[in-house]
Amino acid sequence: MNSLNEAVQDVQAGDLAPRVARIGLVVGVVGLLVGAGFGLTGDAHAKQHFWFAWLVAFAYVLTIGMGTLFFSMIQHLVNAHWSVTVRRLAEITMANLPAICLLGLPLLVPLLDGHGTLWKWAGGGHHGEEAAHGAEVPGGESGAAAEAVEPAAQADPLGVQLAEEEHHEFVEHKRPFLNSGFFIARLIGYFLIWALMARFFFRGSVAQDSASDAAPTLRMKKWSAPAIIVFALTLSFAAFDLLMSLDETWFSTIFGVYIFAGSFVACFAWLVVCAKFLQSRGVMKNAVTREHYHDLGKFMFAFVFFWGYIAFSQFMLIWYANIPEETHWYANRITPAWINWSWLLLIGHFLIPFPGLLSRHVKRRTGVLLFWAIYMLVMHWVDLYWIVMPNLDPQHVNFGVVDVALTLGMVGILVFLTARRASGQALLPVNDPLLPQSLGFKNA
Amino acid sequence: MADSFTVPAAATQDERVFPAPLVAGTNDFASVTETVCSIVEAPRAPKAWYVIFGIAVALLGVLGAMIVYLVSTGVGVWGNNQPVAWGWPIVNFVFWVGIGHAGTLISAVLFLFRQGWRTGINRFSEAMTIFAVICAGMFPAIHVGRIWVIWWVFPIPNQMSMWPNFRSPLLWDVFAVSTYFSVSLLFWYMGLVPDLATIRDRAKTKARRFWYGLFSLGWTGSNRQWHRYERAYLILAALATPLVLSVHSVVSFDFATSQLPGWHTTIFPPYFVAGAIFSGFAMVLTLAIPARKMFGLEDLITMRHIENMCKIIMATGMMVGYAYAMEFFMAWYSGNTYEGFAFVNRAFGPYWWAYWIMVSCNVISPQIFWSKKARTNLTLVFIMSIFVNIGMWFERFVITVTSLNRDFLPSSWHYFSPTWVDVLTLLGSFGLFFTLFMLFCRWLPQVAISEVKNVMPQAHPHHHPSEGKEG
Amino acid sequence: MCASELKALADELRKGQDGAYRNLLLLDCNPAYDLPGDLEFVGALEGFRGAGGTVIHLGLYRDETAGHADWHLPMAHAFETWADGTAWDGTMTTGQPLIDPLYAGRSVLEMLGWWTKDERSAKEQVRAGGPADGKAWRRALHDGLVAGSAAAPLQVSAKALPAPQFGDLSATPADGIEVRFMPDRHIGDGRWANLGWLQELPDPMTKLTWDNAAMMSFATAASLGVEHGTMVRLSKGARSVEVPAYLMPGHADGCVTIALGHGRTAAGHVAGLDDDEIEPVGFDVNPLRAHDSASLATGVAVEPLGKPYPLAVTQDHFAIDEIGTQGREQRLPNLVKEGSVAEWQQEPRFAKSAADYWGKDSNLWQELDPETDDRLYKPKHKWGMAIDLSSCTGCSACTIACQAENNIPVVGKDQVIKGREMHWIRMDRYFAGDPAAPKVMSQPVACQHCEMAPCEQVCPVAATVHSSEGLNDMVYNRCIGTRYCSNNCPYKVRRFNFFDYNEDADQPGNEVMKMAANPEVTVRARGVMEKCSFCVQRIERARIATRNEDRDSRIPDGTIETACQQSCPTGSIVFGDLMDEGSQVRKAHENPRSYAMLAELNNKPRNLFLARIRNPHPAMPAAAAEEAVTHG
Amino acid sequence: MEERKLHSVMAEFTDVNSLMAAAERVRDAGFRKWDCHTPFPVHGLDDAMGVKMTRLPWIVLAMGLTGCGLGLLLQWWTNAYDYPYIISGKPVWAIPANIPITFEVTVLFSAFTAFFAMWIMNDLPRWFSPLSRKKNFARATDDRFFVVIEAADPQFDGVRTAEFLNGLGAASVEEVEMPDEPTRLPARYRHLLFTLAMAMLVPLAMIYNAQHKTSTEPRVHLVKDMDKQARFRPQGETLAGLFADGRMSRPRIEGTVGRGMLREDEGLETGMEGGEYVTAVPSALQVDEDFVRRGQERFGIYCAPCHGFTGKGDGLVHQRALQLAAEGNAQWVQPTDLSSALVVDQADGRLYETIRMGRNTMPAYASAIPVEDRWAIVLYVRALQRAAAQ
Repeated sequence: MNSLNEAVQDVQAGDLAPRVARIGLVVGVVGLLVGAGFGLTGDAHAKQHFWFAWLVAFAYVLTIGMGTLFFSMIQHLVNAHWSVTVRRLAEITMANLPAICLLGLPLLVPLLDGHGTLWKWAGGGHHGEEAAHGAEVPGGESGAAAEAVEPAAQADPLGVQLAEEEHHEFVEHKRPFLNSGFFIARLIGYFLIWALMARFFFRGSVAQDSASDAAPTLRMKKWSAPAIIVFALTLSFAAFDLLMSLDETWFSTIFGVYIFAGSFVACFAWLVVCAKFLQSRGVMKNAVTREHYHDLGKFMFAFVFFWGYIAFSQFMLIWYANIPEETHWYANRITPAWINWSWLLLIGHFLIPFPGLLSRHVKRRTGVLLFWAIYMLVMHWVDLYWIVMPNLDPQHVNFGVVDVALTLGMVGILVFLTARRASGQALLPVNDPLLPQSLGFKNA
Repeated sequence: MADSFTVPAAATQDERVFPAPLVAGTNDFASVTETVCSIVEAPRAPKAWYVIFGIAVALLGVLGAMIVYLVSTGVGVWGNNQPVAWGWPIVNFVFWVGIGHAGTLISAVLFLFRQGWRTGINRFSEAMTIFAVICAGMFPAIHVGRIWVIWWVFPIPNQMSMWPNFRSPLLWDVFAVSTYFSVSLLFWYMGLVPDLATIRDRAKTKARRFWYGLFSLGWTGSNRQWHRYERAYLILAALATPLVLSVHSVVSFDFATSQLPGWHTTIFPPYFVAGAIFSGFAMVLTLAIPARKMFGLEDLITMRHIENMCKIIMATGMMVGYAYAMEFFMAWYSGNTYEGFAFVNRAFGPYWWAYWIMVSCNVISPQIFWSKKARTNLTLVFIMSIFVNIGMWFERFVITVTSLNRDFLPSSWHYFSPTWVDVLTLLGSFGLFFTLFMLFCRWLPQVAISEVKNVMPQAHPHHHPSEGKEG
Repeated sequence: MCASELKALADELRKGQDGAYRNLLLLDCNPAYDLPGDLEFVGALEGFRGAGGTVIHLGLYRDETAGHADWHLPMAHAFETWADGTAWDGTMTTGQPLIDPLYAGRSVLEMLGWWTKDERSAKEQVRAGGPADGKAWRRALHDGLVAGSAAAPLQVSAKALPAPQFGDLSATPADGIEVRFMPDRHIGDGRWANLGWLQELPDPMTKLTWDNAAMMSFATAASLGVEHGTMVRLSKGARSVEVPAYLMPGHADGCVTIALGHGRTAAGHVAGLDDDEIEPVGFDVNPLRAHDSASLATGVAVEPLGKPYPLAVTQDHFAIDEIGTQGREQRLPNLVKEGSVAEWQQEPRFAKSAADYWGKDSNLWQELDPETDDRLYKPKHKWGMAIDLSSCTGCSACTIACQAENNIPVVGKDQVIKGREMHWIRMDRYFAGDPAAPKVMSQPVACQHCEMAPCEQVCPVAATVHSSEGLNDMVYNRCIGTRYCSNNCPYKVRRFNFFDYNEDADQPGNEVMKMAANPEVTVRARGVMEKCSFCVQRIERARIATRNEDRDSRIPDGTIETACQQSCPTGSIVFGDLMDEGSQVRKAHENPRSYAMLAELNNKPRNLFLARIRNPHPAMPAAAAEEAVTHG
Repeated sequence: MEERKLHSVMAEFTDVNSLMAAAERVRDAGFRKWDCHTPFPVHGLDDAMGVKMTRLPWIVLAMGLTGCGLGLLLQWWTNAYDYPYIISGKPVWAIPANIPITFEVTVLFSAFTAFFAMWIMNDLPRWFSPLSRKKNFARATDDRFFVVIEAADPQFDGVRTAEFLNGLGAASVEEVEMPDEPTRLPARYRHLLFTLAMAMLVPLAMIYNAQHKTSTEPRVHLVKDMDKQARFRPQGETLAGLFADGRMSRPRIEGTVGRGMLREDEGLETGMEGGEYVTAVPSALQVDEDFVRRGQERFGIYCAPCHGFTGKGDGLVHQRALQLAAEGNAQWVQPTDLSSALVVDQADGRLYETIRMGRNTMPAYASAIPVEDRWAIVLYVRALQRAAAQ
């Protein structure tokens, strides 16, 4: 058991944690303030952009959190031992989900301002008349409707009118689901559920540290299965609500899986970054070995592929059937303005990392792996930006300070929360029954 | 709080977190070899074998007769019509090809995930895969109107001096299924070689020496060869995993690329893959439970194997259920008249019974596996596995027929009902499947001997008590 | 002959020897089958023969009457003979043979000449009736009539009669059910019963093929306890017939309508022939008729027998359940677009949907444009079609014309029941609203020749590809029969040869059947898909003719008429070149009423419909209901 | 018996641990040509033996990329380059639709490479191994572990090596003699395989050959499909008995007049009025320059080949005929010189009739040239005559 004893020597962040927390907090606050300063002081367009950017940033930290939550649950479910050494890092991250969710609450402002600033369907509230011609809002419903029509045809007022009527019909059809009240209720529902799950698995894992038998682990294993079912449903519907309904006429059954794939990639990248950072600061030196990085790398690779698979399935099927009610979503993303961003996503999120992570040498060279981890974290953000922003304006990419500032801000907050939680906390489930194998395990 | 921790050893010793050993009973290498090889070497197979084999061959005959009748008369002998241009043949195709996925999944994916318990059942399921894919491949072939020119789908010069249309999902299918078949075959055979060598080395008769010798390629277990062998095996596994995904995804594209409500939905690819794994594992159970009894393999295919499979069935069943739910929700959410109708019609239209058979077999019945009691009750598991097979057949029926029978224009709506030829052909395909499978059971090692040895504690130098457990 | 004369004749015949007649000539008629049952004409004939009389029958078929004649003489078909006639105004009309008699038949004219010792051939007799001058005669033959040969009108005077008084028409007759006999819409009184084309042509309203049925309203059926598709016995006095019931939306209560002409026992191999044990098609209801009211039988007792009977209908194959009905009602307004005059006046483009304005922007690829893509030669034409629902009456002439032009096989009742009829253009008939007084819509649907046809891309062997002129070509001998295209066709206009439907023609002695096939069109083999080709053979014929004249000129508008267009009595179908600004079809496509069916799928059909405008006479009771439905 | 040449020395071990230990020692002793034989891959043995990581993955990667490229190339070449056709308005090179097959081909190539390259690098299949001469070596595939040092190894020394192995705690050590039969496949099998391979090439060769030669034989019909159709063809023959003349196209009935077949203007149609040739182009036709040009064009198409563009009767056919005649194998009468007095004196109707019915060796052109064009030609002939007269 000497490997074990060595391993548990340096599993505490010590005074590192507060330092990081402090930096995180500063970055967070500054980021959010700068974002707000640039966003909220501007004109209507700037304000609207601010909220879209906020959504991107929020979705970014949220998906990382959700990824880590899923990670820790699945490890319990399949009784995996390789991952024990890094599981605590995931747990510490996911434990912040309640706080992360709070970052989502400001989104109620654009939801309830009655102009459909962020979610167009919320514009004009329940009396659909406004909704039909709520054109005063940039990119309001009618604007969106008009996009469905070819410019040439827009010359014909009847074309636009019919498009608007049809669009209005769709929105009215969805009112029972897409209305502010129910929407808020759902959001709160998701947030509570996630908070509870995170809390349960975090508490359980910590409890194990000082337990005299494996009871806590077994309890978590028992509950992981049902928890994952709830997770799948909530994540999917959260994805529909927060992101898909930005384009209220578009729908895709695979969308939830798509978001999941992205967040799981981000999760592995995040874990690599954390572990690497801690080790560089002399923490968990003996716990996380090359073998563990190799596995994290493998999973990152696997899910980069999975993401590609899901993304391709969604695109190809819509491309092939070519039904406008679906294609317009992609049409908005291959406009002259956005086409490059789409290429960036395809190449950056799949074509480059796929061969990049293919070789085992890469995965076993932790320095290189760290690069890919950071790279994938960036690409995950690109992905979310690509999902959200074209709904604001298909014809222009207004990438700017606000986007960066808000995202940095939220990440800063996430780091702050994580680091604070890490302090005075074992970064390794020191008493996990499977820890010995985990430490001793080798890749074939 | 202290900077270092002392570990109360109790938790790490808590046996409850460690699953049962993969090889039950008191077995050593020799006894494992004996258990598996004795089946092949036995002068006579168990009685049950002859009975099943007899029935299977009879059904195979029926299949032959049906095909002759079909080809000589025309596709009209089936129930297919306007608008249901694809009837049972395609349903059967998807059904079989789905079953054909567990094999490679168990071999490859579980291998990549280092699931040691795969070793007990992978040979089984790989064999099953190959035979299922043979059955599957047969259906698209015989279902075309002019079977004698079906070779036009291959990109080889033909009398039309034209090339096939690579934009067609059916053509993707041709490539996907044939690739899948060949790769699975290689994978299977590669795993067989060391075991064939074992049989060769135990062989008493000259003929056996010759034939098993021939196919074991002169394998002597040299470690320098093992080294490359394992690398190649890993690579094949790594290739086969995305292949499994792709194959059934491509099958799903056959449907999902069209504009037909109930076919065109983006979740089809992962949904089909989950369904395939689901049905595949069910079929493995259907085969493994009687087989382990018939051939006394209880020590190698343990309750732990069975339990794990039950769990996977439950998990994939849930994924399938998730897909059903998403489809239904989106059908409403989309606000598309036709889409919405397609699903309401599935559940409450003329084919409501098919739909509810599907749901109850695929989503509801596996829920029973939450209880360990159920998972360890062989009879129950066996029955459940059959339910799942039925359910998955009906899933394909629901997708294919109920979507087609009421599509866009009400004027062309028509009820589809199969003919006796449809039914006998399906039965016949089971005949083909079981004939091959029975032959496999009799003449080839049903369990991967060398791989099982590999996961036995004895196989690990200075082995730690908890080594050789799954991870 | 009027009813009383027929009666007299029958009675006379029964007298036999003592009667006035020795020989009976039955020329081109089939009284043994189609006379009202109460005359018992067969009995009369047999009586006459028994008493030493001789019956001679001249007819195209050895039909029921021939069976009771001493002599049956093969008659030449009208297309095989010289003939003349007199139009309603006395104008002389001429008929010429297209071909020598296939079966050495003789025309009525020839026979009468022969019996009257007239040595002249039919041709000479006809010629004799015509103008002496050669030129004038040729002109007469060419025009089919002798101009100016009309009789001079007479001066007559008439005195006005008091207007007839009708009771309450809606009241249902007290004494039992009223049965209305009508000639079948396709095989008439049965004389065309042996033509498979007509037997398989769906009735415009019932969509029934290969049968006749007792049509009645839902209310009447309910009151009688009759189920759709089950046998009923209609009996009046001693005479009774058994027929399947067909519940017909909008049928008047208290009465039953049955088509005549079915249930032939000696019609031929298609419609029934006892001698060769070929079951009769449909049911003979003549026994129920009475000579003095041949088209109406009152006080008929209707008795449900409950025995189910398979009716081969091409639509609503199986009872449409609640969900189905809702689904249909929900989507009908998008498929068959209709508007009232008011709507039309208010917005002539009322039929348009947002989808009609979608353009290339909604595609995710650079649309392949034959006119600019240099990999494919640039077309001179863009073929298109338009169908005006306002003028379409649903008569189904297009269907049969297409069948004749394009060698479309007849598949038979059992195949129709399976839903395998082969018609390339079908007449969709929908009932909307209250089944008691529904609104009827009919819509001819052929291949829409979508520019982005969902059927093409899925064919693994490229057996259906797009011509650069916009035809959705079906390459028969490339097709391997995966039927994938049919699945993906939203209009379900593709037809599959489930069997070899032409094998009969290869049977020894059947070679003459091959004469029915259009030499310019492939006769499809078993296992291949087929569908409307916009009569590509006619396009090519026109192209060749034009090219012969001048290689570079375009085919002028109107040169090409598709078979359906040619046969449409109301001219609702126009076909032509959309690239030609002046063309009919171009005008039709630009008509504000034009719309594409299922445009929301972005398939870009080349075949547009012109929305129907309903304008019922305000005095008609239907009018109110119409409005209700249209705005409902 | 005389001492056989040694192939190797073989040591048997009963469990993994002792094998590992032994392997490490042998490795450290610096042997090269030696190996362990185990019933299953023993983890860690590679390091113990000092086996280097195989290059197999790189080979597979290379072939995979090849497959990827070929897959894409195949689809591009067939659908977008060699034989493009319009399908649903989709681009002829529809890349999203090509991904699945590209992927499959990639996997196919990689998998086959991984499989076959592995056997080749292991230099298997092997017909026979000297070790298998040893009875208990059979347990190498069952439950025993063997260390084999080959005689070919430079450090090998029969006895000492055997002792060395004994020293490693082997259960038993045996010497393996060099076999008297070769380890490769016996000749008879090799020949058999070769013949089979050749035989398999034959049908391919035949197909290839058939593709590149033309044949007068009709295609072999396994299934008739649409090569034979149930319809009459314009020039076809009926089976015996249906029609006396056996022609599928039926002749028009004497005396009937079809639509558009009314020929009222006798002169225009036949060139004769009441038995007399008409002497001028019928008044029904409007004679203008276009009309004459039309005549010139049609003359060039139908008449010039024999009569020549000037009507002198010296067309290409005539010249060719003279060549043949010179070779003495043709009878030939020169076509009439249209500007000869004979023709000049003929009435227009007569010329017209000649075109319509033919005369002497000249065939009838009625079927080829419509009425109007015939008159146009007549007019042009007159023009030629006038030109010739000047």
